[in-house]
Amino acid sequence: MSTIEMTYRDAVRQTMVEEMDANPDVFLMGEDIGRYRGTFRVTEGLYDKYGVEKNDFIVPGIARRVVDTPIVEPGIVGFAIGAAMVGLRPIVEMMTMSFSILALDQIINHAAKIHYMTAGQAKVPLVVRGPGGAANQLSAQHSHSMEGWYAHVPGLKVVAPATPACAKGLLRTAIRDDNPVIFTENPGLYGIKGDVPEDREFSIPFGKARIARQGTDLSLIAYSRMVHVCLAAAEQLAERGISAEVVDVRSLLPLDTETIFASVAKTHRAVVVYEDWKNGGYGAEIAARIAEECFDDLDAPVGRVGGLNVPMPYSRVLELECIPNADDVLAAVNKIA
Amino acid sequence: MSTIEMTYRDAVRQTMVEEMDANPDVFLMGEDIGRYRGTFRVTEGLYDKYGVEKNDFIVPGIARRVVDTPIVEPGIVGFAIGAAMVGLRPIVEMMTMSFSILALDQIINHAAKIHYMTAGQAKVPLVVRGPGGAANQLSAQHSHSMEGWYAHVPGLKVVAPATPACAKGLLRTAIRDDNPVIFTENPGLYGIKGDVPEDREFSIPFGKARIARQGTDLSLIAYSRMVHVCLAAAEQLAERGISAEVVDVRSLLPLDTETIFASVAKTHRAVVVYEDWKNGGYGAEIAARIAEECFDDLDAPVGRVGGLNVPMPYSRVLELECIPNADDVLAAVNKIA
Amino acid sequence: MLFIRHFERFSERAYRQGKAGGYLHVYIGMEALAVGWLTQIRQGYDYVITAYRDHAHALLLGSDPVACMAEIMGRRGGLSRGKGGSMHLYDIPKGFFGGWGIVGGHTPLGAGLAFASKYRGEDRVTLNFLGDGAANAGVFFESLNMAALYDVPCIFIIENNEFAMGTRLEYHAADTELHKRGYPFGMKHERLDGMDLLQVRQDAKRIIDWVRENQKPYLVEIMTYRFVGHGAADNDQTLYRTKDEVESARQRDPIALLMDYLTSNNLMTREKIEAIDAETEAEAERVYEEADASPHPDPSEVYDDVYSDMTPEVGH
Amino acid sequence: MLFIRHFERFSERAYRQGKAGGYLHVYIGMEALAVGWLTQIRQGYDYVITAYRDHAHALLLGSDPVACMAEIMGRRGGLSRGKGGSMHLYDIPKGFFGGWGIVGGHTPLGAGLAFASKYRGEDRVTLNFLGDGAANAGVFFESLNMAALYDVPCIFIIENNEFAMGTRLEYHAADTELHKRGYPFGMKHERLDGMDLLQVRQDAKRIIDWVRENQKPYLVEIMTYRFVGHGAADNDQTLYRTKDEVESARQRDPIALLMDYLTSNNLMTREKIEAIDAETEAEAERVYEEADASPHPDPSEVYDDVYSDMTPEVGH
Ligand SMILES: Cc1ncc(C[n+]2csc(CCOP(=O)(O)OP(=O)(O)O)c2C)c(N)n1
Ligand SMILES: Cc1ncc(C[n+]2csc(CCOP(=O)(O)OP(=O)(O)O)c2C)c(N)n1
Ligand SMILES: [Mg+2]
Ligand SMILES: [Mg+2]
Repeated sequence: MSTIEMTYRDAVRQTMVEEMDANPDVFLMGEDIGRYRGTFRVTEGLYDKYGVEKNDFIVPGIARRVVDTPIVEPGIVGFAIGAAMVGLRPIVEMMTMSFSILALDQIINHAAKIHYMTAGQAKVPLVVRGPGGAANQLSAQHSHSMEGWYAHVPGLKVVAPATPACAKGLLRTAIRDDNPVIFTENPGLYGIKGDVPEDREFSIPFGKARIARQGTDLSLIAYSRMVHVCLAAAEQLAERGISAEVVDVRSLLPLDTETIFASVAKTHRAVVVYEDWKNGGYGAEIAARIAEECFDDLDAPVGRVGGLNVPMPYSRVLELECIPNADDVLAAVNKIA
Repeated sequence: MSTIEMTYRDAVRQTMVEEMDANPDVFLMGEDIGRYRGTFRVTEGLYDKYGVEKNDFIVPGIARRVVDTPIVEPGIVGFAIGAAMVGLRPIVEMMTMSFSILALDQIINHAAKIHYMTAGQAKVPLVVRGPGGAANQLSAQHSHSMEGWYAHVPGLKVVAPATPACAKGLLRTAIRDDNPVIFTENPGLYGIKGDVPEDREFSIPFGKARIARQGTDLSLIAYSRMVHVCLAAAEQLAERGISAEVVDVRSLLPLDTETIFASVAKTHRAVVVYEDWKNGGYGAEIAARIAEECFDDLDAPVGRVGGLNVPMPYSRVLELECIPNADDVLAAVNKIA
Repeated sequence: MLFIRHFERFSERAYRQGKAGGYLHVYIGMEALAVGWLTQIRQGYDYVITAYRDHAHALLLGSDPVACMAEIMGRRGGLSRGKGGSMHLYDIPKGFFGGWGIVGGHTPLGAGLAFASKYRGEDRVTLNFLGDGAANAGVFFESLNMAALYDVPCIFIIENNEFAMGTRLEYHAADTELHKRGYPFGMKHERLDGMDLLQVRQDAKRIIDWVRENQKPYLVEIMTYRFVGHGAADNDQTLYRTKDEVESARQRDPIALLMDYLTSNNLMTREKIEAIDAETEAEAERVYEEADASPHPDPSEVYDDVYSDMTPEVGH
Repeated sequence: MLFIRHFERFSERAYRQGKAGGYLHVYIGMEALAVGWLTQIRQGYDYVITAYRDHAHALLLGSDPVACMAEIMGRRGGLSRGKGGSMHLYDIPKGFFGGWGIVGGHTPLGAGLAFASKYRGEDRVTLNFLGDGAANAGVFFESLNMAALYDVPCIFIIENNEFAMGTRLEYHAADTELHKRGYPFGMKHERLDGMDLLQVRQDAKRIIDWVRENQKPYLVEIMTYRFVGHGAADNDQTLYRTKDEVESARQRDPIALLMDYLTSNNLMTREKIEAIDAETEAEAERVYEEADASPHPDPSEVYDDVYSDMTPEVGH
């Protein structure tokens, strides 16, 4: 498969372009995604490409396939759900996933349940995507990791890719999926580069974890940006002669327990790493499953590394305290080593 | 301590009356809690007692200390937060905790973070209370267990009492607490009776679990209505000669890991039982902690029993499938026995 | 209209007899509203969405009454095979999009439906029903703004039955003229009567035609009244209204009004009407019995339809 | 006014120099609005709440400028000891309740503050500031309804600077006259100019007096303009407006208007004004330096103030 190097941001954008080109039902909604090209510049160029020429009915300047919205997350998502119920395929950008808290009722009570409540009469091919997690001093109200909450909700699918290729492959799957998908990006990932397959059909199925690094002595299990933190920790462990396997979960719901358990069966030790508040984050679910299902394989308790259990402080010094880093992973490894 | 028998509903109501009598800053807000006396009749009589005579400014019929509201959960909670920031002590009734999903932004981004963001300048003595969990065919949108989500959020305290006495003792603590407290009741508990101390100062501190039944062979760990399910299962186990200890967690945040771990250290086996969707529920956190901290004590993996991972169906037959019952607990016990 | 009334009586019976559970809300007293509007649209083409007080809407759009009643009873023969229940009726092929339990929560969905038809260049109209209580919900205002901003052909229809559960209109809305909520968005808005079927039909036709033609949203508030409790579980209406008040509202019972019109204009004899009444009642009873004969779902069905393409993890 | 302008220039400098991070939004161009209103209330008694564009409000209520700037820099000497940041300034003893980052999210809090003062029989007034973009948020409408329903003395002040980040007013609001949003709730509402300080003060006085007297809510929309980017990170304004547009708005720079008034009425000489300007700039610089001398918080402080009475579980 021929590949090309690009950023995570470009991978997300390119996938949207390809899918919009392939299917007229795909359209975008969000705050400042059009003329302003998105706060993280993910939608750059799309307004011009899909907006103006088709601007045949929307009020001046509101383009049809790239819809700039008011700042009304519940309204936006509800609107998109309605459109999805009759077969359009909206992609809603959350300026940050933190703001999706406002739309939780729409996502959980509406999007996630429609297929069930209608006993299959209606589908909701909706993607809600945007950056989740902390960035750089965004403070308490803008730094949420939401994926754990979504992964708790039956009816949703939830992915959190860590690399440009995964972003591309999983986003294509998300857009083509007939169920509501939460697609979590991360502010710290947009700029990273990686090789991405050029094939316009390249996609990655949900529910398949990825071994980001092979190892034999212990398993570091993570998703999204924390995969890179684990890889950095694994480097340092390698220097100490410890061979860490890094499992990139990438799809939280459905969760690929098979790959996770196989890794633990091989290494006999596991640390689950996530950026979300440690207490009650989705890492607890992963850890609980490993502890239950791999009971006989484990030589030590399943370790966990999560964000500090505090609202995100503004000060960079304090913020850095909160977000797990490679040292935190090493400390957790030491505890179970 | 002299006690009196009363229902869970009456215990909740009586506590509110006592605290309203004791402190003029305590007031109630909610949908249909005044004239209509609450959908579950928890606020019966309060409108007459605290409403009319003080009705000196609110528009006709909107009583001052028992405030009937429009159906605007975000607005209600935000309004209460504002009042709490200057020292009033609002108790917000959610008609059902399911509806608190709409107010999550207010609860999580505002109530829970104010003390931190102001570095202690402001306190938010707010109680949000109401029935959580499934009742009788309330369907997919009205049957949520929300406590796991709240227990994930630093800045909140979260309790889920299982008995009238616990309801009383914990609600008093909640009302007197200077931090936002989520107080989860359960539709199936309102009618149960129990002895409740008469003392108007009787209270139960947060963060203390309760041994609901002593046992030696395994620990069943639960909160809210599932405590009773565990007690029923324990009865059946006793008939088989198995002595199950039932730990009523009652306070999820703060969590009394000491009592939980001590029980497991004694019994060497544990099953965590919760009504919420199994995947990603707060039971995963409890199980993960036990598995980590009691690694050497455990003779078997930590079992978990949770609600089925599906939106709540309407049909009673299907609904009963979803909600954990004593048989489900027994099945989980069998797996680890 | 008569059939709806009888159907609703049997829905209530289902609840009383323990064949239905949860929350069940009937449309008794409000029939002219849904009848007037839903007979004026292009059925099966236009889109309709409403809240949990949804039986009449489904029936009027042509859903099989037995499937409706079976759903209310949670049976396999129900519109959603027992998964939705009274509050969550859907018949998507007929253009009926539910049936929603979160007050106000469905209103942006309705705007989105209208957006979709416009996106595709179709000339459908969407009827987006909501209650007076729902008209306070934030998301409703967000929906109005979006609908007006994108000029989507959505008619917001506030069924103002003067109560949100046990809370009177004047205790939940600072200004009780709810149609005014269209004003800040430059949306056409009016308050109309909802009891006189002929008038309702006329209004409906005028507004539906206008919206189809102009492809713009519209807000109407229609005055009606709930003759019965909020839901089947609402057993003490004296908490929020007097018998007299209900009695006086009943003077404008939409069914009685229509009958008066028919008889006084010699369009139908009282005997004929009574015969129809008896017939529809018998029909409703037959529906009830037939629905009741539908089996309960099999426990194994609990995992079906969580996703279109996969099964969630099984077990407790 | 001049001090605010200079302070904001230094806030931007803090950001550019990496001494501030995250989102930082300055008040340049809008000064007359906050100055006009906040000089008319009973400071320290009345309540004030706003969104994240909050520096001016804090300064005007008498917060120590060094503590404001230190907070913007995330230092221990900040109003919230570095935990809040630019968007989350609070000075509760001075009646300043923040400083909020969720667009529209604080508006019900403001209504609740007003409720509390009324509950206690005090005659405080609450000023509840929000942006034009926030005026679409559902919870804002919910707040309006509740404020009007309970007649609380809350003045909702829409700072209409014509943009919500990169989205123009007419692209986010179906009707751009945002004051109309008071109408459906029977609330007094008007649109006012926000550039001419003397006019703003007059309007403010009139409305504050009325609200204090009548103990009822009020909605005002005040027309102003953001001379700079949305936030310090907004580096391409050409995406949503032309230079000409900004230039023409600058013709009504509130500071220039005031200076013109002062000089043309011989109330102050241009020299005097320039001297004051230089003085306030020097003062702002001093504030900047002093704030910058404040230490960063100690990592151990991260657990402080999560609760008033306990520490959350420690560690990763
Ligand atoms: C968000 C939310 N809050 C509360 C409820 C509980 N509830 C169900 S119906 C209802 C009253 C709604 O009244 P209205 O909108 O006037 O509709 P009506 O029942 O009169 O048709 C309430 C409070 C709910 N379903 N959803
Ligand atoms: C709920 C929510 N959605 C999105 C954002 C991101 N955001 C921050 S400010 C802003 C624009 C708000 O504009 P306006 O209300 O007019 O205030 P102004 O910045 O002009 O003062 C947006 C979209 C947010 N903070 N909160
Ligand atoms: Mg109503
Ligand atoms: Mg603005």
